[in-house]
Amino acid sequence: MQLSRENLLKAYRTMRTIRDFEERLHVEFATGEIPGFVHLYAGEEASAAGICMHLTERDKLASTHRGHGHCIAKGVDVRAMMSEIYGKKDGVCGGKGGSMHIAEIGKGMLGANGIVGGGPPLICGAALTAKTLKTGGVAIAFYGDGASNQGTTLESLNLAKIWSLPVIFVCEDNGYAEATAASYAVGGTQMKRAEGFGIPAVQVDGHDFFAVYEAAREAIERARNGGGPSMLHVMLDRFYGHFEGDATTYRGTGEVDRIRAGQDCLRRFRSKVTDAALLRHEDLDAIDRESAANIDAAVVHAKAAPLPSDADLLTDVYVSY
Amino acid sequence: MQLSRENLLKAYRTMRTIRDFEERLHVEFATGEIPGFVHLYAGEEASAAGICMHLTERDKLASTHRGHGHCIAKGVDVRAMMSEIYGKKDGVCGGKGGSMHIAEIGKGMLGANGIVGGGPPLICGAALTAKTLKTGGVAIAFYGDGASNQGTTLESLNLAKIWSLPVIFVCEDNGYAEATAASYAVGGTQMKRAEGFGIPAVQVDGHDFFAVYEAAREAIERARNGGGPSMLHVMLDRFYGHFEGDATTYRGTGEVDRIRAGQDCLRRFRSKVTDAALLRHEDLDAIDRESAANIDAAVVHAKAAPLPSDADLLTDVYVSY
Amino acid sequence: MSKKSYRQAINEAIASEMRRDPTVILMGEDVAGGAGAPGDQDAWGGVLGVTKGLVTEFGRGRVLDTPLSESAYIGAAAGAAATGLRPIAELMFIDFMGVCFDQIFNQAAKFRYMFGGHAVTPLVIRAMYGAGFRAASQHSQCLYPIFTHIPGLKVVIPSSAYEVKGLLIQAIRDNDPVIFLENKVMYDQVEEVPDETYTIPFGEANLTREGDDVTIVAFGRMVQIANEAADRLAKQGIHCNVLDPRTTSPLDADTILQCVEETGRLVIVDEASPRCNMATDVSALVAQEAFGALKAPIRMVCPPHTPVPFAPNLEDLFVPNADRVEQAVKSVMGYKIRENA
Amino acid sequence: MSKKSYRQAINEAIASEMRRDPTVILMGEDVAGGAGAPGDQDAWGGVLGVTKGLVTEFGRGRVLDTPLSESAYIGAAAGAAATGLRPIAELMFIDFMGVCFDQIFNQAAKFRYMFGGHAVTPLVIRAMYGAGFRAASQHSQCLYPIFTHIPGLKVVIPSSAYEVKGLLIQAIRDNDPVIFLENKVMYDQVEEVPDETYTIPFGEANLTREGDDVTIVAFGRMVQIANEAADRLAKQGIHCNVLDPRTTSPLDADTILQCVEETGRLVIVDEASPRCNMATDVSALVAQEAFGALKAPIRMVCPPHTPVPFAPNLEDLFVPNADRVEQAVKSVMGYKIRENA
Ligand SMILES: Cc1ncc(C[n+]2csc(CCOP(=O)(O)OP(=O)(O)O)c2C)c(N)n1
Ligand SMILES: Cc1ncc(C[n+]2csc(CCOP(=O)(O)OP(=O)(O)O)c2C)c(N)n1
Ligand SMILES: [Mg+2]
Ligand SMILES: [Mg+2]
Repeated sequence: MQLSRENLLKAYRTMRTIRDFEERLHVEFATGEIPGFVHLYAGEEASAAGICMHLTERDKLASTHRGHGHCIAKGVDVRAMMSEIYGKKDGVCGGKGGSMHIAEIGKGMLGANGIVGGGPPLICGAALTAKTLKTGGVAIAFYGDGASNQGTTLESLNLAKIWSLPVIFVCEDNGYAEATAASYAVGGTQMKRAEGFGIPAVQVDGHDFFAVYEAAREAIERARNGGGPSMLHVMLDRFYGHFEGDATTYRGTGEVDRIRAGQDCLRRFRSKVTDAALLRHEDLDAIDRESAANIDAAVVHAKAAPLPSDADLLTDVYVSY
Repeated sequence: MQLSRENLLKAYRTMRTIRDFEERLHVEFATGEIPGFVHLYAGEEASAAGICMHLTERDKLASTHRGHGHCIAKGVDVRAMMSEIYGKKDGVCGGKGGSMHIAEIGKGMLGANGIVGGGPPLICGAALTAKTLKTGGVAIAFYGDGASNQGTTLESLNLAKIWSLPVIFVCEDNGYAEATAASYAVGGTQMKRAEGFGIPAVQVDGHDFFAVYEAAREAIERARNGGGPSMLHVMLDRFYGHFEGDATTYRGTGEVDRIRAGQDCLRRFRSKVTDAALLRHEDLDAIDRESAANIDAAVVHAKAAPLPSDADLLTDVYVSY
Repeated sequence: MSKKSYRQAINEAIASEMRRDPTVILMGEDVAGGAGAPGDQDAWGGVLGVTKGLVTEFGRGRVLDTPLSESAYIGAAAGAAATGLRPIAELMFIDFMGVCFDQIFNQAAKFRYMFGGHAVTPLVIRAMYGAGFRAASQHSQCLYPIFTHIPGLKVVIPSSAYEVKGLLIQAIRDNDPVIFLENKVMYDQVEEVPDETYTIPFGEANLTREGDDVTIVAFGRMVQIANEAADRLAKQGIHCNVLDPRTTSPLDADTILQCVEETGRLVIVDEASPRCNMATDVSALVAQEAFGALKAPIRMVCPPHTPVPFAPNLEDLFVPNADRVEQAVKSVMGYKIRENA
Repeated sequence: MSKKSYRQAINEAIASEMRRDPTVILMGEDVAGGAGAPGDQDAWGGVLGVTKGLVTEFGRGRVLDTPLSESAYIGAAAGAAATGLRPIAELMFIDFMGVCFDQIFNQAAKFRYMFGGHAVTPLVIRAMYGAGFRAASQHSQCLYPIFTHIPGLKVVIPSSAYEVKGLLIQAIRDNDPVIFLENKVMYDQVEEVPDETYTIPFGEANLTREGDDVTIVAFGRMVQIANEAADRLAKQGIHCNVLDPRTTSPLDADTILQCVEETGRLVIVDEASPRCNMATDVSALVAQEAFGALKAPIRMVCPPHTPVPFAPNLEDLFVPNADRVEQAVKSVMGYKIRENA
């Protein structure tokens, strides 16, 4: 645990912001005011935070349909995200993308993705750019246990290996693809799959920020030093349904309660850092208040923000046509 | 080596027929009379023969662009194949398919395939039919080292595993995908990839009919008994170019000569069975003569056979429309 | 006969065919409610609940949850179809075709021709299509022009709950690969749907409104838009034929041409992207085969050449609506033929 | 200026752009001649030798052999394009798009729109298209109507060696994803091609023959067929405009409409499958926008709605030829307008 006080605060702030963002969306979605599909990342914050702590803007990230956490951890502005989710003109994508397509290329956030398995090929390309132009950057592909069965993902493992690309494949395994259990749908194991392509892999407890942070450090260092791709198999849980509106009756009785009680990455972070006297409860409480206010302001803003104008329908299809 | 004399003769006849078929095509293609792309299987005969010896018509097979050997081993008529390759009306597909699309569904030969990796998903379906209708059949997917990197193939490994389908994945590894070496393009190993999906696998010398035969027996038995999929990683070599017309300058100096001299599956079969006094040279010579005559007749026939009629252009698109 | 939703009508069609024919099987992501999960079995029925209850009735042997591997399972459905089963494979959103298109267009669609007529591939691929669900660029496309373009495929776009039941039963009994597209905005629409089994043949257009002035050809949900426009126009004294071709492949060219011969004016309403779509397909058919009957330009009402936007106001602007159809009809009614033509 | 083959013209275009701009890279199966093989390096240059020599000049860092994983490498090309490179990815046969279409149409094509205009994706996907090579159903398709249907893609179909060089350089410099389709039958065709670098803008049709009677719009290799027919017809006193749109997206609608305004008659020659193809697209454009000028039905010369057959005689029957174009032109010339129209 070699994080500075500043970095510990940053890590907590990131996770707390994600949590608040998602819990608030859960509430707001129920009012019917948010259009479209929304997939919440709550419960999985330690993965996004633990990995993205190591990144700067030269590093690239490809996300999934469950992308809010990755966006926030990669530095996308929360207000611009909220506006986007409400379909507003000042959203980070001008309201044209929505929750499933939040991106901010300038920040190295290459996009949430509505296609499961869509990200890994793209991130191989980002890594190829880094390698070709010698930027020193690495590229992270987040994908789920479900996405680990998609051919695009599997091909990418091989491509990254044989081209020795600076990619870190992060399999966020929350045990479900929609309602289907990973125990049913995933033959073999993620670790052995990585081995199948000659890629080093570690399994890590995704409820533990520090475990993720450490494993990521090693994989990212390897990639930056020309050691090629790695896989992190991150075991974690989602607190909410697959998407908002999912009654989650396929989950076990009390499953989510048990997870929330025992495996909440925020609580575990808090007790770890306060037990070790690295931070005080007050430090964290202050962040809690700050985050709550932030999210609140983002929602107020997003609701009031203007929609795109009619003319926006036709712009941004091509650079020139 | 528990093969009856009859089966030994059959095995040799199959391999010899494939070899003669391919060597003759090599010659005929050079005359310019054969249209389209032709990919020769010469050198790899022990794989098709060793596996298909275990099959009957209830068993299904999906092949590749390099499909002649699989077709012959699965019992497709050589004359109908030759006519097909010449684009003639009495070809097994009426002249509409050609070398890359030879199929005979009634014999369980579900088709050569112009799309690399096209076969494995299809064969999962054939296996599902066998399982659902309890036919007792198994399903074989042949694919190359190149195809082992195609997402369709990798997904199929997983699907077959989690549905416990009676599939045998046969990776025919001749070291090249077109001009690109497997040593460059395949990350990890085929064996470990199988393990990655929880599938048992064995590597086998594809120049040795008996090795293939034995490994296939075990895998097919497992599948027939409800034990699910297996992989055979068959190491072998092609004698000719990727397709006819390929100058094969990417291959090492003397590479093919060395293979032909030391690794010819037909010669190895011959010496094994004659050394062990299971068959006499005369037995095999008789088959050689019979095969040569057969192929000769097939070519003579194909050249003289009529083309499809103009009306055939428009038939067979739909069952009804 | 009773009131049923589009969703129920689909569910009923599948259930009745699965009862009738033991070789009919169903596969897709979560169609069996989420295999391996510790909670309720049959919890889902596909992402929008369409197949709920089927695994309970038919069991996991015939209703199969798949991994997230569209190439493998759509291909498996094709392979199963070619070897004796009649699979219904759910692709969820038709937008996902991009990860498995090869198995559809190079494999299933071409088996019969490539293999000289010796293959029969009774495969149904069901998927949701269309905009209006706030589902953004990757979950809102139509894409039926792409499937229509491919010889060997049949393409069905049912326009109501009654239609969807009869067409789906037909699709399951059909011996060719069928792309069956359900409009996701319509699942909760309710109308009278017979309880018993019935089929609606492919390639026979349905005349949903009759009139002498203008022929409107519309596809899927656009039939409803067209009917709305036609009803409004009728009150203004302009009377339209509204034709629902039901299937884009085969297309009922005869009925379309016959209607245009009668009205001399044609408007086509297509929710698909405007280039090389069904509007262009029907227009070109008519401009070649019934040119002499035409009294006015053929007008197409389509979305713009853009991805589907997320923002609700932009999406509403994107999808053709009754106003635009009404305007198009009026514009062809107002057209004056040039002297020298 | 010197005589060059279509193949050489492509090679030159790539080489000159790679020299000019270090961010241009090339990837595809065997484009670098077969990596890892023990024999000659640079042995192949793609399956038909088009990129031979490039790895020798530019090295394996910029000319990359790929594994047989089209989704991964086409997607990687898109991702590289969005992050600062200008990749040219070779898909070999356009028929293989089915294993990687998602990365093209849902990813690369939509980045810019979905991301609110903040993405730039300068990606070129090169592939062979077309029939006549005896390559059968899975290696002979055109498929450009499918790409044309997708907003966000540009689609180029060069009709000669001169055209291919200028259009490919333009494509490499373009900042949007471009599908660049090379007719495999044309690689050995030779004509005068300048040694220096030049570009041909997208969306500007080329008038290859001039005449007052009929406008023929043709695509790719069909431009040659159309010219052949036009030359024959000229000798018979029928004079045709032949238009090569060069790009199907963007399409030069203005020039097409202008030509039809002049001639009043239109024949379209499209080698793609006949449903929802470019012939229907252009026909519908004209029937909507230049109806008043039309003196005759718009005739389309296309293959039948079947996969591409293998047998040479069937394939020759399948592909449109000059005879069929000639007949179509004559039929529109012979058309008499009905009294009551
Ligand atoms: C290609 C494709 N197939 C199916 C879907 C529908 N879908 C969206 S999310 C999802 C489950 C993804 O599971 P996983 O990868 O484990 O991610 P999680 O939702 O658990 O974060 C599915 C099936 C899709 N968006 N894209
Ligand atoms: C999807 C797809 N990509 C590329 C090709 C072109 N192609 C045909 S065969 C081949 C190499 C196949 O290599 P391998 O699987 O090892 O089989 P082998 O030819 O060695 O028998 C390639 C790249 C194709 N037919 N389909
Ligand atoms: Mg998951
Ligand atoms: Mg090989």
